[in-house]
Amino acid sequence: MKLKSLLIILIVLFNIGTVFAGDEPPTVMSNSEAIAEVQTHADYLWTLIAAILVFFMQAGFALVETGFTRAKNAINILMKNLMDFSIGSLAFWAVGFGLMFGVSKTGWIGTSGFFLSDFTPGGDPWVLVFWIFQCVFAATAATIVSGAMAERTNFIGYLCYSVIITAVVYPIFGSWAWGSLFNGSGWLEGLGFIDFAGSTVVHSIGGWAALAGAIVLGPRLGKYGKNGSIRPILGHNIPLAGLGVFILWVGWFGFNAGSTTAATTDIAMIAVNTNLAAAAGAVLAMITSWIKFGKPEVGMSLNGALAGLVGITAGCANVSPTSAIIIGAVAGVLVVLSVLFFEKIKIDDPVGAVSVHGVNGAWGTLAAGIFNMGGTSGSIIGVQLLGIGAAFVWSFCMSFILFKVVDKVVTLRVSPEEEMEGLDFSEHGGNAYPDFETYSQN
Amino acid sequence: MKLKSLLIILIVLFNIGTVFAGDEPPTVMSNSEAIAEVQTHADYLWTLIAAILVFFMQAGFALVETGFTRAKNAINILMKNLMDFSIGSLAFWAVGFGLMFGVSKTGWIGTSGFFLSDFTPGGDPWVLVFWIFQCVFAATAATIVSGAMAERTNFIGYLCYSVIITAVVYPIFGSWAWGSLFNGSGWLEGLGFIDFAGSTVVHSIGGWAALAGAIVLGPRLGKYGKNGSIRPILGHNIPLAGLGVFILWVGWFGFNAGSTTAATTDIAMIAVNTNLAAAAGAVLAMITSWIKFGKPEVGMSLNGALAGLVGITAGCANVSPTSAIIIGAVAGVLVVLSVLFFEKIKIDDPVGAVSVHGVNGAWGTLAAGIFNMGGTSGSIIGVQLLGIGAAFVWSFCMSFILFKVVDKVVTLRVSPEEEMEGLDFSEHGGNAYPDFETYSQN
Amino acid sequence: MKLKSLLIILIVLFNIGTVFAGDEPPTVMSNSEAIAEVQTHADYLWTLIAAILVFFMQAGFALVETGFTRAKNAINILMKNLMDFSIGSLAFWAVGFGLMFGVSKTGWIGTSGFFLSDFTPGGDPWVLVFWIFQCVFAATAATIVSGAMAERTNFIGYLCYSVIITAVVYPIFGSWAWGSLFNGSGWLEGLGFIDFAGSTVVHSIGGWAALAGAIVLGPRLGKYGKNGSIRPILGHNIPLAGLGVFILWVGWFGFNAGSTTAATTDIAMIAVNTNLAAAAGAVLAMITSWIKFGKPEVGMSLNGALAGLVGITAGCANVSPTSAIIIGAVAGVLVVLSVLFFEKIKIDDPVGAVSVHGVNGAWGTLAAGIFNMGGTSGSIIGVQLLGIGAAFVWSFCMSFILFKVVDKVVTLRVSPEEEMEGLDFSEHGGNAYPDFETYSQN
Amino acid sequence: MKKIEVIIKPFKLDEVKAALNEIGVAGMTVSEVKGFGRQKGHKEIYRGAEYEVDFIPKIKIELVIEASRADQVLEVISKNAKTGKIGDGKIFMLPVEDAIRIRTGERGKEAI
Amino acid sequence: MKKIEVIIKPFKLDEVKAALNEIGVAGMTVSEVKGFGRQKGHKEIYRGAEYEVDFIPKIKIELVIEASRADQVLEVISKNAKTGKIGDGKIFMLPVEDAIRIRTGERGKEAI
Amino acid sequence: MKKIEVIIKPFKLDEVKAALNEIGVAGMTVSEVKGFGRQKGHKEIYRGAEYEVDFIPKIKIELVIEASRADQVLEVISKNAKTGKIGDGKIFMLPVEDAIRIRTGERGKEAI
Ligand SMILES: Nc1ncnc2c1ncn2[C@@H]1O[C@H](COP(=O)(O)OP(=O)(O)O)[C@@H](O)[C@H]1O
Ligand SMILES: Nc1ncnc2c1ncn2[C@@H]1O[C@H](COP(=O)(O)OP(=O)(O)O)[C@@H](O)[C@H]1O
Ligand SMILES: Nc1ncnc2c1ncn2[C@@H]1O[C@H](COP(=O)(O)OP(=O)(O)O)[C@@H](O)[C@H]1O
Repeated sequence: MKLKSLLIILIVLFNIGTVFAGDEPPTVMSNSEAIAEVQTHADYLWTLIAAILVFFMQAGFALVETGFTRAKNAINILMKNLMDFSIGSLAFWAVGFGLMFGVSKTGWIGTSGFFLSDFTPGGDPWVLVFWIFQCVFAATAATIVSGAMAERTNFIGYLCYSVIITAVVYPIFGSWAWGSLFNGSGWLEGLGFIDFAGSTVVHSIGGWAALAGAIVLGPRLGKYGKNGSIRPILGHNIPLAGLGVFILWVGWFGFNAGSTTAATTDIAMIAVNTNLAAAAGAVLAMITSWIKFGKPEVGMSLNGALAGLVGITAGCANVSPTSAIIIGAVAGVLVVLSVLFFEKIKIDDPVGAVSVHGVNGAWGTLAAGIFNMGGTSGSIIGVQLLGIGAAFVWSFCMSFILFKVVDKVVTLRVSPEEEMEGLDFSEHGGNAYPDFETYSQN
Repeated sequence: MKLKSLLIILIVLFNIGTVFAGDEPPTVMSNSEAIAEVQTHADYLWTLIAAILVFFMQAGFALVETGFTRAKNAINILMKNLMDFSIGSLAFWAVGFGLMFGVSKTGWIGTSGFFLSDFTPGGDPWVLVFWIFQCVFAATAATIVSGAMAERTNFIGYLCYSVIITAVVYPIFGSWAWGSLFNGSGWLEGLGFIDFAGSTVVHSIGGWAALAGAIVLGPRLGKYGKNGSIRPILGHNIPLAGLGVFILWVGWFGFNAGSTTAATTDIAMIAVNTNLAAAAGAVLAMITSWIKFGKPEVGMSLNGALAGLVGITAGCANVSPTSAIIIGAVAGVLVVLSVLFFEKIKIDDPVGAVSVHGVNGAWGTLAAGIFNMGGTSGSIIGVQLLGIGAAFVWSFCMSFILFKVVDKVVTLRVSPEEEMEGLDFSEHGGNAYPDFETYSQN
Repeated sequence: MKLKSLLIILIVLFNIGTVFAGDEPPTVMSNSEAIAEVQTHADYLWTLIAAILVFFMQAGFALVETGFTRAKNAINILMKNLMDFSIGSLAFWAVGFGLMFGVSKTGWIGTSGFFLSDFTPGGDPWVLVFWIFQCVFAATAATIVSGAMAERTNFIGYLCYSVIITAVVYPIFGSWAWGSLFNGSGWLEGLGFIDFAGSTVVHSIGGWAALAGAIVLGPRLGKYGKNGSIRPILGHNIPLAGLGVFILWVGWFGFNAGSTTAATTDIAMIAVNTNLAAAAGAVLAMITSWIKFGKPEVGMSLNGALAGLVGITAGCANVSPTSAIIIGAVAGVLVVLSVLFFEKIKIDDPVGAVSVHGVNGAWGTLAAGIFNMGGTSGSIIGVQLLGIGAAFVWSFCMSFILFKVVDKVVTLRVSPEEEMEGLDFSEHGGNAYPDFETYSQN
Repeated sequence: MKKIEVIIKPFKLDEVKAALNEIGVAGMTVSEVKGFGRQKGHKEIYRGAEYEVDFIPKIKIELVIEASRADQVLEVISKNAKTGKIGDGKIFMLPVEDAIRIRTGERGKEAI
Repeated sequence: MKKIEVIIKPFKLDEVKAALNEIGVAGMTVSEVKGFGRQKGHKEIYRGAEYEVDFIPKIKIELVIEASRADQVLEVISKNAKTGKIGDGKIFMLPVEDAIRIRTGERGKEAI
Repeated sequence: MKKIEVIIKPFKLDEVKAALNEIGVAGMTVSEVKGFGRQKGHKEIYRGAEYEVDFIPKIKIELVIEASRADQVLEVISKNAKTGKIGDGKIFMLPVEDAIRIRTGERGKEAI
């Protein structure tokens, strides 16, 4: 009897062999393993696809920055965007990833996994797909800075800084908040800090570094009149800037929904929140500009969409769609006021990077606490504020010092003659639009 | 004996526990559930990725419309494209989705699910990923209109219309044809109407609204000479228009193949059909323009690709690849003849939106019946024609009335002076290309 | 007893029925099949998504080529890129796919599967998703050629050639190296030739055809002074070229990681290698240009990224990330030297297609042998060299003959007057930038 | 011979050109210029800063004619370039001492 | 009446314009030109080939004034366009025989 | 002093410039213009409507020289700008009353 019933089971189980030709017949256990494997494949897929989308944001940043600055600096902007990603990738491979996700005894810094040493040929490649997703994030933080420092920064000075932010400044803060996503464990995440996709970790870190850069550099020639009046320096190609914003919006779906690094149903709400916040940000920024200037201004509207995206980044996975609209709407208003504020206090940020990424990164992080679907509390808000403050202090101070050092060593700003002629010629010997008749503002 | 055999089964089944450490050991049943779950994850992935691709089409539309119009209206086009998506997203969230996919007792209109109320935190997020896919579709219908109304429409008038098409006009028709994809049930789908991805539901609806808009507005100043002669108004940036078409083609893979809203093997044929129809459309439009004008014209060739894409949208899942080539080829010829026809009868459609989306949407819907792989019949064709007609009547009439009302309330067209100066300045106080020497045609 | 134990099994197994409502209850066997099915769905997803990414590269090529040439030829470049893809898709559908992947008795040419005849409605659609992935690859090989032949080629002559490369030249070589991916079996793959994603099969084939085209055409008017001095002809829109490179980089993730045509964990290392090689290529090309010209030149830096990408294409799945960096770095140096070399020997390749795709395709194929993670050997290197040589001989000779024939039949080069006026006008009766004041270099 | 330099509103070019052609003046050279004068520019906004675009786009027509035709030409231009609104532009007449048609080497009246 | 043609460095335009306005000269016509002269261009690189961009972007101002104001205008322009470095540019004065304001038909001094 | 205004075909600029440099004339000002004349434009197509582009892109060279050099300069330009085909362009000579080099304040012949 025993034998017979066993036989039956075996027949039932072994008969399935056709699917895996030549392999062992499947069992409940092998099936279960196979299911996990397929899920793993889906996780890899989604993480890689999201990383590709985030990589695409590099093109978006390049276009927004190019479009919002003058024709005579277009090549320079492009080179900065190409190189902060390229050198940054290598820096993050060699150093950054280890500092951010390596084993961290203190919670303050990672100490292993440099040069992708966590991967051995033939071993588990998860570290690789995780690395590429994190690498494009690191590059995002770096590239934010280039916008605020546009049109006057020495190329080699920029490269120096760019390596350091990707290799050190961003990863160390990252290890505090996100280290445990891999081998690390950060003090800030230990406190329950909520920053799902990086309003603070990526955007504020980039934004405050941008602020330091803009301050150390000073405003572009001609930005302020003799009497201190603000003189606009117009972006030279608004359609490119607009395309850049659409591309960033596309990429942000990967940025936020990809931060699951897993193919789960959570991506649905994250994507909806991302979209609604961006939409609300664009609309409210347009309305704000309409009220303030009498006409719906395109630069502000575009920045409003980005502000909404930055704002929802922290809380995209833990706030409701309705809250996402509110968060985006506030971001849209905030970005306009913030741009005007920085203009007024004579900090010249050609593309509004500080307002979009710094200020709205902070707002988004706070909002993730306030609108938490699971309820909020003083302590949640407190930890969010602590994270926001830590990011400001760390990024602004480190960057400020670094820019000062770079300035001493290789000089940070080009000469006035070079600035007047344009960085395309002075830094790269090139001309972005040789077939077009172009003017030079200022 | 009984006990022993049970034991054996249990041993076999329980032994698999290693995969889900700490969890219950897998069973055939839990495996089956897990499989369904992984498939669900894949469905979410694909639906979201497709939605992202369709979102990217917004950039494509913005570029095509910008490229095919004059430099002095580039900011305006961009703002219209940014805002019809942004405001449209909010309108579709609040109202449109409910009208389209809510419970529909009569088959004529949905009545539930406003403000995404079908989603409760912690509940099944399917509605969310479905919503975002449908939201980018709604925005596509809306954005089609902006091209036909380019270069002369009052911005605020456009915004008003744009909200209404996304909130009301598109969703109500959508509920007739697609309501049952969620909670609704439409009268048209009940009859067996075939429109897999929206040749009619999205493109014709948008195209006929565009026709109404172009008629109510009248042609641009200078479009027709005193003697009624047609005077070309040249698009100012053909490379941007070309990029736009490539982006639209990219996005259309999401549009058509994503309309499965499931990760199935069906996506293969849909994608192949989409690509072949677009290719055939481009080639045939080029040849047609070559024959008619003596040279292969770029504007027509680009529109030909789009016409092929619109044409295959309805039948992409139920016609063979060979049929797809035929459908695309006819669309390529049709779009050239249609553009010339509308020019001749003095309906000024700067980008050819009516011909691409309206006319070829109708053709594609008819073709989906004619080339149906399962065979065709008089009744299939009849229902297709009914759907085509219903879309024309509904969209054209509703839009015509709406444009007239908007015209009364906020005026629909800018003044001749504003039109001459360009909408970038008059509506937005801006200049898209301040570093370039630009002319103003007309 | 027997009955009872059977009953128990049945109860255990049948109880799971809830998942597939109304279906048979799951069994271990049905589960196993279901798992394979979900994996298949994931494979389709990834293959299609990768194909979409590769399709997007068409936009990248169009932009790079447009940006690196003169304003007066922008429409022409666009038309060539649109049409080599469109006509190419149809040619690959009718002929190319069969020659490449059809049954091949000799290992030299495929002989079945023309007109997608491997697909029958209702049958297994794998051939379709495989086809679309291969179709966008074929188009890539074709489109490479247009860059090297830019600004002086007769449009109809280009179209003729373009059809033949996609229908015959590329597929036949492809059948030697990749035929066994479907129904074929090539002699070269039989020897163990490593070219995972096509450094040789796609890029060198395209690059050497480009070389033949540039030689047959001769340099552009004004490219060389009377005394033989090299005169630069500047690309007219560097931001567009830069955007093109970013888009190509995006698409290349699909190109390389998608060549698994399966959702596996292998995609992780492939993507990391792709990214690191591109980054290293850009950085080293920049440094090389800096050393050689005194300034970091943008054209070379952009080409460096592409060279890195071409270089890693063959070995992306069988070299380590560290090797990928080395491969990319060498490619970055190589591309600069190669561009200068071809300029010097008076082969005028406006965008550097020969250096990027031909030379670095060869380098990448060699490197895939040298840096093979599983170890290398004289015979591995030998086979790689054989493949490299075969590609050169086949593609260069075939293309050279073809261009000569086309030249005889429809003429390959426009008249000097047409070249001076620009191909946009002479070939297409158009003007890419009518609202801008443009100059005409030369 | 006289050189006539005309500054007009851009959208008047076609009309002026047609009218000149009618009286047999077919040769002229045209360029885009920026005009400053009584007609004021307009305010634009860029990211919150308002600024005055103080120039007005204008078209400059240069044509050299026989002295004897000057009056007729001036009249035709005046009439056809006029809208009556501020900013219509100016006509200036300068003396020309010699003219050459490069193609033929003809000089003086023959050259124009 | 005299026509004054001025070639200056682009960034001097605002200053010169303001100074002219101050002395009551508000009408002028401005265009972008390329200058060749003592001031040398610079070398650029494109894909490894170095080339000389030998022209320098300059601004041309044209204004017609009453003969009596010529000296003052010349002086004001000279002063405000000057940097003292090579390439500052030139002023040329040409005779003008007639002027018409298109809007009103006024001629001569009244027209400018 | 004389002002020489030359309208030529764009691709002739390099040749003319080089020839002028050879005879010691290095200063000149160049701009892009649109020419109308005997040489006819061409037809283009845009979405099915054919239209005439009736202007031809031309280059205008302006240079002021001492009166004594006029003949030589005219000859050199004529020779080097000539293709013999229609549309080669024109040379006009106008009187100049004064010239100033802004940098130094030099006047007259010294200034050019
Ligand atoms: N004195 C001048 N010299 C040269 N050009 C002038 C002069 N005055 C006016 N212009 C040109 O004529 C255009 C029209 O002059 P404006 O004073 O605005 O109006 P109106 O012609 O009606 O008097 C100006 O934009 C400018 O280009
Ligand atoms: N003979 C000339 N005729 C016309 N324009 C001239 C002449 N010489 C110089 N220019 C213009 O004046 C500009 C400045 O002249 P340049 O010789 O470089 O310096 P400077 O004015 O200091 O002598 C030139 O770029 C050119 O536009
Ligand atoms: N009367 C004129 N006044 C000013 N410019 C003229 C005049 N006639 C011709 N031109 C300019 O000279 C160019 C060449 O003239 P065109 O009549 O075409 O040929 P050609 O010089 O061979 O007679 C024209 O394009 C125009 O720019």
